[in-house]
Amino acid sequence: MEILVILGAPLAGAVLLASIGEREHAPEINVGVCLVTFVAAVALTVRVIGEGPLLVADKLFFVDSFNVFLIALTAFVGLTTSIFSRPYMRIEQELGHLTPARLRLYHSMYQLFNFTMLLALSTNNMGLLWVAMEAATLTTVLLISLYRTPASLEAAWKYFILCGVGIAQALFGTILLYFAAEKLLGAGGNALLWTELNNVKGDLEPTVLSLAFVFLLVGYGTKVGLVPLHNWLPDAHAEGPTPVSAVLSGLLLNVALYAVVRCKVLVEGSVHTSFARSLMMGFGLLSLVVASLLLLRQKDIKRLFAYSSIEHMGIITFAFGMGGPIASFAGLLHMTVHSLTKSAIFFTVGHATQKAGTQLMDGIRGLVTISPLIGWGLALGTLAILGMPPFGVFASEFLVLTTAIHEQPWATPLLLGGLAISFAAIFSRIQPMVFGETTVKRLPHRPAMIPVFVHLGIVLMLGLWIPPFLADWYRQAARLIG
Amino acid sequence: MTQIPIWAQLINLLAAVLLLLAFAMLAQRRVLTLINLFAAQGFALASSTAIVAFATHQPHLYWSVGLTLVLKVMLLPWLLHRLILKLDVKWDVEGLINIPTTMLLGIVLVVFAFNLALPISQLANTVTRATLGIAMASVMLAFLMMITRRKAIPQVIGFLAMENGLFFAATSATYGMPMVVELGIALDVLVAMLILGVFFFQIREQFDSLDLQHLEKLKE
Amino acid sequence: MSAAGFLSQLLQLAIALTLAPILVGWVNQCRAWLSNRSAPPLLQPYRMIRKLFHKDAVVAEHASWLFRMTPYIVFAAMALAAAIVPSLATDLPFARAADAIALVGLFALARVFGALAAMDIGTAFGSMGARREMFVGFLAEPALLMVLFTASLISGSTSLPTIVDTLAHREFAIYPSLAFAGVAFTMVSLAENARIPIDNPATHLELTMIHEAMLLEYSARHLALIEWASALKLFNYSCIGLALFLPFGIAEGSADWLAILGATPVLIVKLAVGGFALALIETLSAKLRIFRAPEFLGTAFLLAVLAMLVNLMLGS
Amino acid sequence: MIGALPLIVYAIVAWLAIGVLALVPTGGGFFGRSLFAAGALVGLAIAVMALTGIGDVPQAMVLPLGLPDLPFHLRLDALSAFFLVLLGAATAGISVYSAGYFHASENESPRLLCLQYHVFLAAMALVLIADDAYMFMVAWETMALSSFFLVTTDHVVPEIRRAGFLYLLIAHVGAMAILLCFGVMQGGSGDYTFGSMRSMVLPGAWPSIAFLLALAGFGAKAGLLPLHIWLPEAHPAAPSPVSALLSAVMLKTAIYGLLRVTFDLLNAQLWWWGVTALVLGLLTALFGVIYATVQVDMKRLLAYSSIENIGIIVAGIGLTILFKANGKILLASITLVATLYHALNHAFFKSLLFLATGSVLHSTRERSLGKLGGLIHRMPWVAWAALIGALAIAGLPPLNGFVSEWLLLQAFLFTPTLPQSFINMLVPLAAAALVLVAALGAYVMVKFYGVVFLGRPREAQLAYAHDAGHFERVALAWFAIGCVMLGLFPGTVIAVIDNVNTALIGATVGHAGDRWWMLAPISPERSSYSPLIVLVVIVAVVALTIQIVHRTYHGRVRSGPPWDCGFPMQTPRMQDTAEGFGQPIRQVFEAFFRIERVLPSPFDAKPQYRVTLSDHLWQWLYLPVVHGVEFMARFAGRIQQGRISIYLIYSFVTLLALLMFIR
Repeated sequence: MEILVILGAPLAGAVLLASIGEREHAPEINVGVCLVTFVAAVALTVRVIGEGPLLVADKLFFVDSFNVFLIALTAFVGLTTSIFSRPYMRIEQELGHLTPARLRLYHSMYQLFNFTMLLALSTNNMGLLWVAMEAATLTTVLLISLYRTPASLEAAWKYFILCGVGIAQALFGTILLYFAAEKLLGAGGNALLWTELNNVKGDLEPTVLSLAFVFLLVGYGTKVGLVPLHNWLPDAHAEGPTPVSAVLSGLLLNVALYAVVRCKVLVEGSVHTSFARSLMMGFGLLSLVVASLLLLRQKDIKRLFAYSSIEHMGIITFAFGMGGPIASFAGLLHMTVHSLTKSAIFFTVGHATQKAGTQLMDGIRGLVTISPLIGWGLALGTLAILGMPPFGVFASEFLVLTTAIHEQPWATPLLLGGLAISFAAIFSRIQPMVFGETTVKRLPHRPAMIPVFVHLGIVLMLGLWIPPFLADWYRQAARLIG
Repeated sequence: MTQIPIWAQLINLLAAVLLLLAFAMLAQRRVLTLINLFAAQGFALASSTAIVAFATHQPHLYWSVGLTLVLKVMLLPWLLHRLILKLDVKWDVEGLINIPTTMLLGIVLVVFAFNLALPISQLANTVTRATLGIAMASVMLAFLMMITRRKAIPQVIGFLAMENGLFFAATSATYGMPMVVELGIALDVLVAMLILGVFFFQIREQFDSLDLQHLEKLKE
Repeated sequence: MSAAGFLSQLLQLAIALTLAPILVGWVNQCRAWLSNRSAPPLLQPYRMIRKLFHKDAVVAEHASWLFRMTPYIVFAAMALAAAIVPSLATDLPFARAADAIALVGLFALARVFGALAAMDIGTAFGSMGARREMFVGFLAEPALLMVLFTASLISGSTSLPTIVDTLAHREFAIYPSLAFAGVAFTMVSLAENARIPIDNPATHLELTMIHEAMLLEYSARHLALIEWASALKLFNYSCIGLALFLPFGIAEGSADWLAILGATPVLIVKLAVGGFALALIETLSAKLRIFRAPEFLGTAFLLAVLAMLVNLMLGS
Repeated sequence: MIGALPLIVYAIVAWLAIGVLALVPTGGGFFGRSLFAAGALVGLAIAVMALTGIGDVPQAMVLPLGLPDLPFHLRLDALSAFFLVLLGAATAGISVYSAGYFHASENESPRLLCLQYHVFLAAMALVLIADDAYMFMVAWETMALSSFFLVTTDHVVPEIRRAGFLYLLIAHVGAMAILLCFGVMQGGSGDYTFGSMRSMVLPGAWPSIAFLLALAGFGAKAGLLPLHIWLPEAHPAAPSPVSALLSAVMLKTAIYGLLRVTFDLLNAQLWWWGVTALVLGLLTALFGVIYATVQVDMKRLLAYSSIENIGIIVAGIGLTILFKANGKILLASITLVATLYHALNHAFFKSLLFLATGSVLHSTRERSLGKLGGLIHRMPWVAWAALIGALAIAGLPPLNGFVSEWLLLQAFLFTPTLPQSFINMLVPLAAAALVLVAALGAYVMVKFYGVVFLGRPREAQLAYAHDAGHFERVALAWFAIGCVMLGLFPGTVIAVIDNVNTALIGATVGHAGDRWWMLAPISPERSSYSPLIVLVVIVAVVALTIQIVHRTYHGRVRSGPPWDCGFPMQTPRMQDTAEGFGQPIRQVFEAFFRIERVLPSPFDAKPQYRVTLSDHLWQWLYLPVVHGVEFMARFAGRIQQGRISIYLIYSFVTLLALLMFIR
């Protein structure tokens, strides 16, 4: 059972690393566990390619075209991040930012975090989804406050309270969902199973469902980082260790958005108005525009890219909100490429900040002179995330924009303005960091740039050629999302 | 209107108590009393869950009752008490907005929540459907409480009170969620509390205070 | 291209080359008369050219080949223009090589080479002259083209022979637009040929000279060629003006020898009248400051555009 | 028989391969040089293949790349082929030049540059053969990106980085406008191939929206007012061969795009589109040329001159639309020929001039016109080539610049046959503006050539200037000969361009291409121009005159100091500077500039006079936008002020608002 391995490996790894995580070879174990998870995810992927959607363990787990690629993606980015974090955390330790005990906490929590995300993605139970999301919040709170600096504590506290409150709303939404479903499916376990809900979604009570959707959207939307619920996000990204920023941006936001979309499918099936769509489009646009404006005011590089994540989540939410085969396809593609690109960027940013000794962008200059790999990695990653072809982000933005002008012409000026402003904001800051006179120094450890270029390579490939099976999944999922 | 069974009336009574307690918490200035009120709210919650379990013959809800009792009535208040003693923070709770205004806002929220829940309650096939509005109201009141509190501990108590409201919705309005979900939720709450406990110490260590004013550095 | 046509072409060219210095002499004579001076002989320009050809050339040390080649190029351009402008006959072989627009281009070519050569020496006056010449040129050129456009709108063609055919050999008609165009053309011609009120060919006062400043470094045969080219330019402009506004008497076709021979005296008479008019204008007006030139030429440009608009409005 | 299109695709792949090969680490410059030379050969091959294929029926291809339902479609029709010829011919020369140029520049890594350079070339070629929106946009943005890297080759200089940023920003915004234009044209069908767009009939105002989006998007790339602002910054910042590529080829891809959208993808044109483009184009041209006259940096001067030429081309497109929309097919085709001809010419003479400035820059390390002079003696090759380029760009017969301007003026003269009477009034003014632009263009070139190459050296170290190397000479000669040939044989060139007419307008210019030695678009009676005769006669007269003069009289020449009205103590600094030469124009067109003057007082020990000219549009358009966005950003920043209660209020209010919303 691949699912068992996928979920068991990180859980076991968490326990193992909790006991021995401060040892010399703990990073390698961390990588190893992630590798096992990834291999299992690949096996699962192969199986889903061959056999179609899976329902296992008394319908508790469900793998269809929508989440299989997210599972694979999560396992993959989890793996690459663990590879990246090996030298990164070692340097952090040598710089005296971390004690061995903290490192142990880090490794253990990293695995646990992976576990919660994979659980959230693979479960069929909307209640369990919520549990996993909350657990993901809790593990990341510990990861964000890893440095125990005032700023990191502040960030973790805000993260905890805001996401805690947010996710509580999601629980209320889930309860309402159950409240509506129980009438049709009876009390007990079935009434929260997504597959069952999906079967009867046409008969679910629309008023309850729309109410539930509001709570779910506010709840999970907080985790997605939708404006104005986003306030925790930049702090958390900026103050936690960089590998955590990478997985937060690259994975957790996706998982939360996944939850929103699952809910949206049910609500759409029940409520036959465009209300869910309008809400998502509104939130998406607001996120895009506000995030792009805030991008202009950033001084810290990790905050900068945190806002960029908000912006991209806005685009994806807008795309799903717009709906239709092309826009949903684009949204799914954008989820994939954003997660790969953004994590790659955080990898390079991590190395760059270590070299420069500061996260302030004014302190990082001319990377390409001293370390061409990091410099070019950052430059290419930035260009990719800004939607420059031939990277995959462009492909999805292309589809979103071209669909939007026809479907929602009113939204295009906002989209255009948001994208243009964020382009100007990000690029004007990254350019002198990558090029020009240098300020950074050399460090003893070689940076782990392979993950970066592997990610960017995949993103590049997705811009030029999407494997047929992936395209099939996207299509099926897009049909599902509507 | 048909006569509803006595157990349902009991639950409605407990719901009213819950709402009352929520108001009391909103108005309370002292931390220790706040904790006690929270414990009382937990007890009301546990009682109502027990009644539902008894009346609808759902044995798994007893687990829930037990968890609530252990966690929310005993463990958490105890932990919070210890925490306050250890951290020596028995100060009065300073609100951002004064109490009468808060109460007024609370009333408005309750009206709003009732209005919102009313059409939905009509659809339910549970007898205790009216409690949904109360649950929603107490969630919102807890939210309001979190907003108005300036210190860390009352804010967390607000968070827990919100959880209470949610639980109440889950058990009373829907006769309990599936077991696995309930367990997971309980686990999460527990872990959350542990983490928060650790957090309080860290925050105090760093800032010499649990005043949230220190946590306003990260902007834009 | 028939042999006869080719011969008439050569004939026209030869007449132009011969008449051009005489025209300059005639204008100078008229000017002298009008200002009560005793006049130089009619053939004075010829004497001058001959004298210059016999002198030793002095070329500045850092002059490049461009400086030496320019007199020849300018002269060639003007000669070609003289071959193209229908002064005696319309259907000449070279006329097809350049229509009105190309003719303006040809003048521009000469101007640019002149300016470049002036800059080549690297003296203060040289570059000043070049700058001013180009300055006047950029204002005059559009005005000239507008005038030509007006005429070509009437005839539906930019080919000068066709224009002449239309205007001269068809039924007589009054073209109000041509009146505007005529005034504009006169003004442009004054500017282009370095005449008062834009420039004064007789002065070497450094602050006022334009055309002469460009020629300061030329001597002997180079200067002779340039002077001759200038005379040709005046001749060409006169002939264009005559072709546009007094097109009568120009021979139709190129094979008719008699007609061409008959057209020559007509041309001379017309040139004499035109030259006198030029001298009259020059005597009656005062030299403008260089920065008044845009106003003057702007007026010309405006008139030309007006002519075109009038033509469009009235259809004639 | 394998068609031209696959061969061209192979050639593009070859370019990419050359770029990748450049990354192979080797010592010595030979490798780099041969790579650039190989790139030149590929360019030449593309030009030849496109030229042979220009008259064929359109060929199409589908690559197994791209989006799942949208593989990369390629198509070669006459329009693509024409621009490929332009691209190939210009690239061939520029690549040869690069082989010499980049060898000599030592400070940068030429390997990376070689990669970027060839990716840039490949992207431009792909833009020209793309047949679906996605492929087009990918190639388009890749082109922008690779050229951005080329522009910022010398990235240590902050101004160059700033220029690059501005360039990429405007390019990106423009690209999004183009993207939206495609979005409009796909009409909700979800089919992004150009084939589908061709057959799509858009309802209501959509075609106009598409056209305006295209005009904005391609205009941003071409440097059309008011989006020209990047151009004078980016072109001087780049290394000279890259400036040449940008100006000569990349700007033309924008023209290509505009033509493709307007005439091919949109199936009907409205006359007011034409008026818009015409007015915009002429304003741009006037703006560009006026600014060019006052520049003091030779590459900036050329950049502004590019703006001018692009303006002329766009005006030509506007006129074509006007004719086509009114059903004057023949006139439309003449105008289009003029437009395309001018694009081709511009590619040649602007490459030539940029490359010449590159050689000057290389040998003198000086870009400022005020510090050059007299280079005709030290750099005869470059001076010769530049003279031809300058005369050509100044629009003088018998060179190529004149041909296209002549044709365009002819087209203007035919306008009065249009039904919209106010246009009949407008067009004479437009023609006048065009002539004014052409005349000012000559002014600019006299300034450029005169100050750089003629006169006496203004700085002492210019005495050490050396002439261009072999590769550079070959390139300069290639373009110079091109300028002459394009000028001398307009009939032949038009016969080639006419294929595009058939494809886009559906008519040919008829007899214009009949006589290879003469140009007569409608009939010789109506208008005619024969550059060959002009040249032959001029050369003959010159030769004859020299012969006669030397035969008849003695040819003694003495050399002496310049006379200059007898003024003593002539120094090179007494020549006109670049500012001085532009001063009359500055005075006449004062309203066009934002002028800051610093005048010395009579008592200054070291008097200084300084004039700074800048663009009004910065003040009027760009800064307000920037300030507006900054204001909004400040406002947005205030939302996020750090207090957790406030954040909770946001969540709460959001929740309540949504709950009210669904009630």
